[in-house]
Amino acid sequence: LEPVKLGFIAAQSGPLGVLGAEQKRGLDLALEALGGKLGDRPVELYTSDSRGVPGTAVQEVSKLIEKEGVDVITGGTASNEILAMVKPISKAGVTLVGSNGGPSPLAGKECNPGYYSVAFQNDQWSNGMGTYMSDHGVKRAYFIGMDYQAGWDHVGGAQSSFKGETVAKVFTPQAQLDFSAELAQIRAAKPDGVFAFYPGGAAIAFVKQYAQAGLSKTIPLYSNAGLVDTLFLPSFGDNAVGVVISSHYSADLDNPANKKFVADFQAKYKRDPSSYAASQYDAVMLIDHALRAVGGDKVDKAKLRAALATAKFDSVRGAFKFNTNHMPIQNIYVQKVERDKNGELTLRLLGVAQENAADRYAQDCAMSK
Amino acid sequence: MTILTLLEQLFNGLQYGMLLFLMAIGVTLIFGVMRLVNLAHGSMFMVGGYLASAGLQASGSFWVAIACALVGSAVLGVVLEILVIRPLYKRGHLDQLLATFGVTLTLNELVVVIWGREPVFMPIPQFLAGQVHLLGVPYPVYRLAITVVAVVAGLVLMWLVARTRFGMLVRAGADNRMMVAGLGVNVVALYTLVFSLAAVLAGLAGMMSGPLISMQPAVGDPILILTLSVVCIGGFGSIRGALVASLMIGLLDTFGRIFAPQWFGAMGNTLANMLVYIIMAFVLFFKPAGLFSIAGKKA
Amino acid sequence: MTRQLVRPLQRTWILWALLALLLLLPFLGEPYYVKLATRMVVFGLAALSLDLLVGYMGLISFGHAAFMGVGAYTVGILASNGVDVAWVAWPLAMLAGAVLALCIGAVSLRCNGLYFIFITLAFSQMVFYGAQSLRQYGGDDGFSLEAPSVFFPGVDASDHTVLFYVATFLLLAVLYVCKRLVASPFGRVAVGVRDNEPRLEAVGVQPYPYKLAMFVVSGAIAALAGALMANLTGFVSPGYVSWLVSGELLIMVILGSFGTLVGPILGAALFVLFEYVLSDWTEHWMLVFGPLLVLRVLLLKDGIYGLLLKPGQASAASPAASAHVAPAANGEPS
Amino acid sequence: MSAPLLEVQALGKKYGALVVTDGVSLTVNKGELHALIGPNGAGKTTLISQIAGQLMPDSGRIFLEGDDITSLAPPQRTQRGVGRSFQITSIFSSMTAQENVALAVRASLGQSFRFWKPASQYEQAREQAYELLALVGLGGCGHAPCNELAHGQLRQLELALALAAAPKVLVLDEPMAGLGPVEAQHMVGLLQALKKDYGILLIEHDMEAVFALADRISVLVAGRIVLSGTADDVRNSDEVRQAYLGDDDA
Amino acid sequence: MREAGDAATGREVLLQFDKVCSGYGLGQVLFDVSLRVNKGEVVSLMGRNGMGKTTLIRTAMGMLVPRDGQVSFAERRLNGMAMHRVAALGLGWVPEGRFIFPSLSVEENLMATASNRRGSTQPWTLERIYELFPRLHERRRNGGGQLSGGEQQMLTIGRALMTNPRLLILDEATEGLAPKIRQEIWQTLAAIKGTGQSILVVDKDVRALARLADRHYMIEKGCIAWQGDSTALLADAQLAKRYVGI
Ligand SMILES: Nc1ncnc2c1ncn2[C@@H]1O[C@H](COP(=O)(O)OP(=O)(O)OP(=O)(O)O)[C@@H](O)[C@H]1O
Ligand SMILES: Nc1ncnc2c1ncn2[C@@H]1O[C@H](COP(=O)(O)OP(=O)(O)OP(=O)(O)O)[C@@H](O)[C@H]1O
Ligand SMILES: [Mg+2]
Ligand SMILES: [Mg+2]
Repeated sequence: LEPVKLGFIAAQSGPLGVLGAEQKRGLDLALEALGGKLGDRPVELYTSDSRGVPGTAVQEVSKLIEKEGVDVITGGTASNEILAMVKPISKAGVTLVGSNGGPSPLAGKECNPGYYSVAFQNDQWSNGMGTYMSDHGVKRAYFIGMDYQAGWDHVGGAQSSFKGETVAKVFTPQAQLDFSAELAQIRAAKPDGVFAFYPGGAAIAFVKQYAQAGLSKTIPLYSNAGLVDTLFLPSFGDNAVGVVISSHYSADLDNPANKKFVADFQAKYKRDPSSYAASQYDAVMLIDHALRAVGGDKVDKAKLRAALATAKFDSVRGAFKFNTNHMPIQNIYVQKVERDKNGELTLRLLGVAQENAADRYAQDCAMSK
Repeated sequence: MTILTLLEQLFNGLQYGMLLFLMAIGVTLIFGVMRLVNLAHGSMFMVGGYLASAGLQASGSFWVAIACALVGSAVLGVVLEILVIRPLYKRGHLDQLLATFGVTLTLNELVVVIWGREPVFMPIPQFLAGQVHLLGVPYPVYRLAITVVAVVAGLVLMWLVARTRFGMLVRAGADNRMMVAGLGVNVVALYTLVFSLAAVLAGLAGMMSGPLISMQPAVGDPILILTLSVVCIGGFGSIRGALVASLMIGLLDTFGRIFAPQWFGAMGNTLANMLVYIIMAFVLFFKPAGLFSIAGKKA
Repeated sequence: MTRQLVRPLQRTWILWALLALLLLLPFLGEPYYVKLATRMVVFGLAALSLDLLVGYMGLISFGHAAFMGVGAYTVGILASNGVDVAWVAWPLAMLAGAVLALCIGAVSLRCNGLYFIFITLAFSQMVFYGAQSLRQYGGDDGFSLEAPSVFFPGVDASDHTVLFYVATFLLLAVLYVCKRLVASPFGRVAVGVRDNEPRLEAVGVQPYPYKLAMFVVSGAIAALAGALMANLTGFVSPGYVSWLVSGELLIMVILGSFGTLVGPILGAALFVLFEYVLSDWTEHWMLVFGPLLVLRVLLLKDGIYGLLLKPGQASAASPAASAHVAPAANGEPS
Repeated sequence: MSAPLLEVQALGKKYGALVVTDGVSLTVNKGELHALIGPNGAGKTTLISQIAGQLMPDSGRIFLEGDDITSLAPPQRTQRGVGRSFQITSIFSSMTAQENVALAVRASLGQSFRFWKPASQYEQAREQAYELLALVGLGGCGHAPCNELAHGQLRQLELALALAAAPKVLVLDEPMAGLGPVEAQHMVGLLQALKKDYGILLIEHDMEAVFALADRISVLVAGRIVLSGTADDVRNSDEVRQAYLGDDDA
Repeated sequence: MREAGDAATGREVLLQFDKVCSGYGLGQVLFDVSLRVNKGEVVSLMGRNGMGKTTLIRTAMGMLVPRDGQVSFAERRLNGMAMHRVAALGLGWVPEGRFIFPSLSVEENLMATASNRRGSTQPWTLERIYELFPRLHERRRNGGGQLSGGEQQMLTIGRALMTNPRLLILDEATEGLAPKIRQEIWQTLAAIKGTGQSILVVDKDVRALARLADRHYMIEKGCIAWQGDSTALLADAQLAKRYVGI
């Protein structure tokens, strides 16, 4: 059997480098678990740094495809770089198996046969959370987020599935790291719950200041894995305790694939895996199964692309399948930040917010018809 | 909005302004004395925060953390001044911008190499945790502490510059460097000291901000841009200008963030994002050399 | 003093040889390198436009990415609305760049020195946030170019060889125009602004219209580079307008030697190359690039292209070197 | 009689508490050289900066051929006919001497805002530039970059730049400063020749030159004109001796 | 090696120029200049505009590095020494063009660089300076930039004295001053001389210099053209005319 050339592209440097590094951990762990083979073929791995910048991502993709001649590409960190990468990848007959994010254009009008999101569609987390909040006694909710595309998506997503009263929906400037003014507004508004979405450093700043302002004691904070994630837990300290989030993955999930994954990850990195590592791990497993299904001596890129849609693999998330728009249909889980018996911060699984959640964009996708 | 909330927002705006002032004062001091634009000031902020966090991790004591941050920033300031900054005094602003930009890139990456990309944690010290009631408004003690530190730092610096021999020399050096040397004072060392002092101020701001925000690589960059805007509005080289502009931005930004979206909807959000820059363009349109330009000196 | 490495004649030959090599690149059959070269050419065009301001007028713009961005957005938005003919879209992009430059310039040019640097930064940040607020165009995420720019039916910018030759042709054409421009009476006045503005006023020239005109020309060229960039990456996003890009453009100009037109183009090529080689080598490439930048400023006063010039030429061309060398220059109050 | 070429009326200027120009009035007629002398810091340079527009006076008016030019910007004053030279040489340092002058000539011919034809191909400007260079004594060094010119030559270039704008009145700030005896002699001759076509306001510390050239001399002390008269008036005034020439006969 | 004391007078040598060449950029201004100032002595340097007087002072202060020859101060070689170290050795400089610090008040101007490095028993203090220049006392709270030219000149002299120099160097201290103020300055200098202060003074006022200084140097085109004492100077009327040009 000829080796398979696997391209991995993710932000290795720049502000999003943290996420890319975690994706890389998932990738490494999956390849190790598979004994360095994909679909029984030896693997030639080509790694690229997208820096989380669309222009660079396109440039690097071109290198992977035209210079290295990869058969399939996995990874993708920022939504905007994925948006930029999909067209050139697809045009070259190659397929992107995305392991983070699923931008709504690519789920709807611009959906593309050359792109699969193994992770989630961007709205899924928040839709789940909105539902959960309504179901758990939040009547008046305050929505707040960063003023940028993902902020609009997540806050909008949560609000659209939330059935109670929206006290306010606030977007704050991007460069802002001090939220005292907004927190004062929240205190004055006295909502039952706050849904917040912030990425990266702003998330930590927001959660910390929320706790420091004494709000965490009176008004529960809801969000999704974009705000608080295993990966960043240590950076929050006690401030994050009590925050409730939704995600497509939890390290507490009780299924064999996940047990093995978590155990391996624990052994290697001494902590729970994050959803970024899990998604990438799944992405590699998916490619492995699809390659196996395709067979043949040489890797047939077109057949591989088709096989990805139906390949059955044991996802660490349990039940998993692709929607017609190549976005996942999966459970959205609710978790809470707590101190475990050892005094370590952990995300405890509370339950399922939404079962077999699909996204609302599939109907706009030409592949669905 | 109730009076109490309004009052709380006023405190917030003042506190934000004072934190900006802590940063701005260093930039404006360096410019006023050495005619140097320093894009590495944001990195000093970052390094201060990281050093404090590292000190805390290593020792568990906040006092060690503070010492680490301040001494570390001072040393870094001295090293940078000697290696990079010194040859830049006689160069144009463009060279200064680029070289200090290079320093920023280097320091940002160095932080990644040493501490990794994950944000580092820094808690509020126990004795500054909790809330106090200020005129009936519940207010985090730590934020109050920041304001106090910034006010004290500002007063100390003003006293230093206005009342001490060191300050006289610094001002004299800004007037005429050669003449100060001609009267027997080691201007080279004086400049190193001033640069290092500015680094300490930035490090102090970084250290104080650590428990509020998260320290991560390049965290100083947006703060630098904001600081430069403040200094520009106030007038490069003017400490008074830095103070006025900091408070102005602190208050306008705080209230702008709240009211602009209420008044203008989504458009208001965009305005809030741009607010500082709009203020800057507005001020510079009417006063092309800032609010308090130092007379007779070209920036 | 920089030592003379090559004689002017040799230098000309070196440049022609480089150009010939560049033009032969697509025949190597390595599409990836063609794209890389196109990137160099596009940034070269942007750096060239910035050199008109920095090198010839002494106006340090820290917001030049705004014009590239507006060019890219114009092409992207037009494509989304069904206008994909390059003959229409690109001139419109340049027009948009020119209009934006006119607005920004009209206000910014009231300021001098540092204030000019930072007010241009402020305006580019406004453009940045403006771009991010365009929800129908993906906000912060940006959006894919619906269709590549079409030159003739069947010939469009999605063919990278075509785009490469088009970009190179445009670069050479603009370089020629700029050469004429800086040698024209207008260009001489520009140098006058850079050298000595009070004197210029005293010989009866009002500098403001000249500065504004140059700002507009420069903005239009940068917008053209943006239009090319949109086609090269097939994507448009506010990232194009980031202050970091403005900084990078300045680095390119300085790296190559400002006030020489050709230098910044070389600087852009080198920058792209550095970025490619270094980031391929280590994820911590900034740790190498940062110090390189510092060293360039401290050691290589006349830039890369300056190395190729004879000492006298280089210093006559660069404003930094023409500053007075009086020993008391740093001391006497002025 | 027609209005004087240049007339300054009760000009006043303060820097903070320091009065630099204190109610100065003077006139310059066509064909006349009016010299302005006075100790360092008396406010001579400040005065002509106000005449040429680089500084705005706090009070008073300035007229050129009877038109009020007080509020005009420097370029407009130059276009109206005020040509000035600077005490501290002020030229375009990265250009050659010829390019310096040609730039100024093109400006006066209204040929500056042109974008395509190379500047060097503007024949009229080129010719005039060469003539002016020859006139001030720089005939041979038109193509030398300015940083290769000697101080004295730069002073001559400074004058050429002032003349290039085709002025009616020349305002010259110490054109002789830094010139060697031969060049100074040449400059005196040149000003003598120029005098009849222009009105000249000359600031100079070189008394020999002033006495040789001036039709009228005004003495400025601490921002005030203390005396205005002929060379002999000045020579014989005790006040001027005291304030400026010194009471020393040694 | 030179002998420590001056052979003729037996006095300690302070400033010594030994065949010094110096200048700016490519141009040379001083040619083989030799000059000496002894302790307790007042020496004048005269010459027309542009002859190199200021250049000589700048070379002494370390602002310019001699291209050839040797500059020394009290046995210490100064060539190439940083300016602040030269000044700290005890050269008190009153530069041409005054250069007070405009953003400092009068008192701060005096205080900022004040020092008493050699632990003089009768150091110059603010009180003594104000005694010398009562005008400065009146204006001690004013900004340096608000002073009149004459006051600025007093301030620069006071400022230099406050460093308690072993040698006071005055470059055109009376330039551009009203005659009355000049008179005052000369009287002051005489008073300072009375305290035993060594002075090197550059000026064009021959009569005043002849009264004040012990020895004189005439400089022409960068060379020392004449030297001698006051009697010799006054004896030859042509001398001043020729070298100072009055
Ligand atoms: N921008 C300014 N701010 C404050 N004072 C100033 C300024 N410019 C000039 N002065 C002061 O105004 C006075 C007059 O200066 P000016 O240059 O006009 O003198 P001048 O007569 O030309 O002297 P010189 O013969 O030395 O050239 C001086 O005392 C000077 O210090
Ligand atoms: N900064 C400088 N750069 C180049 N040349 C200079 C500089 N300063 C002075 N010169 C030149 O050096 C020569 C000597 O000047 P210097 O100032 O020493 O003269 P001076 O005797 O002090 O004259 P004055 O009586 O006018 O003060 C002059 O020809 C002058 O042009
Ligand atoms: Mg003058
Ligand atoms: Mg002198």
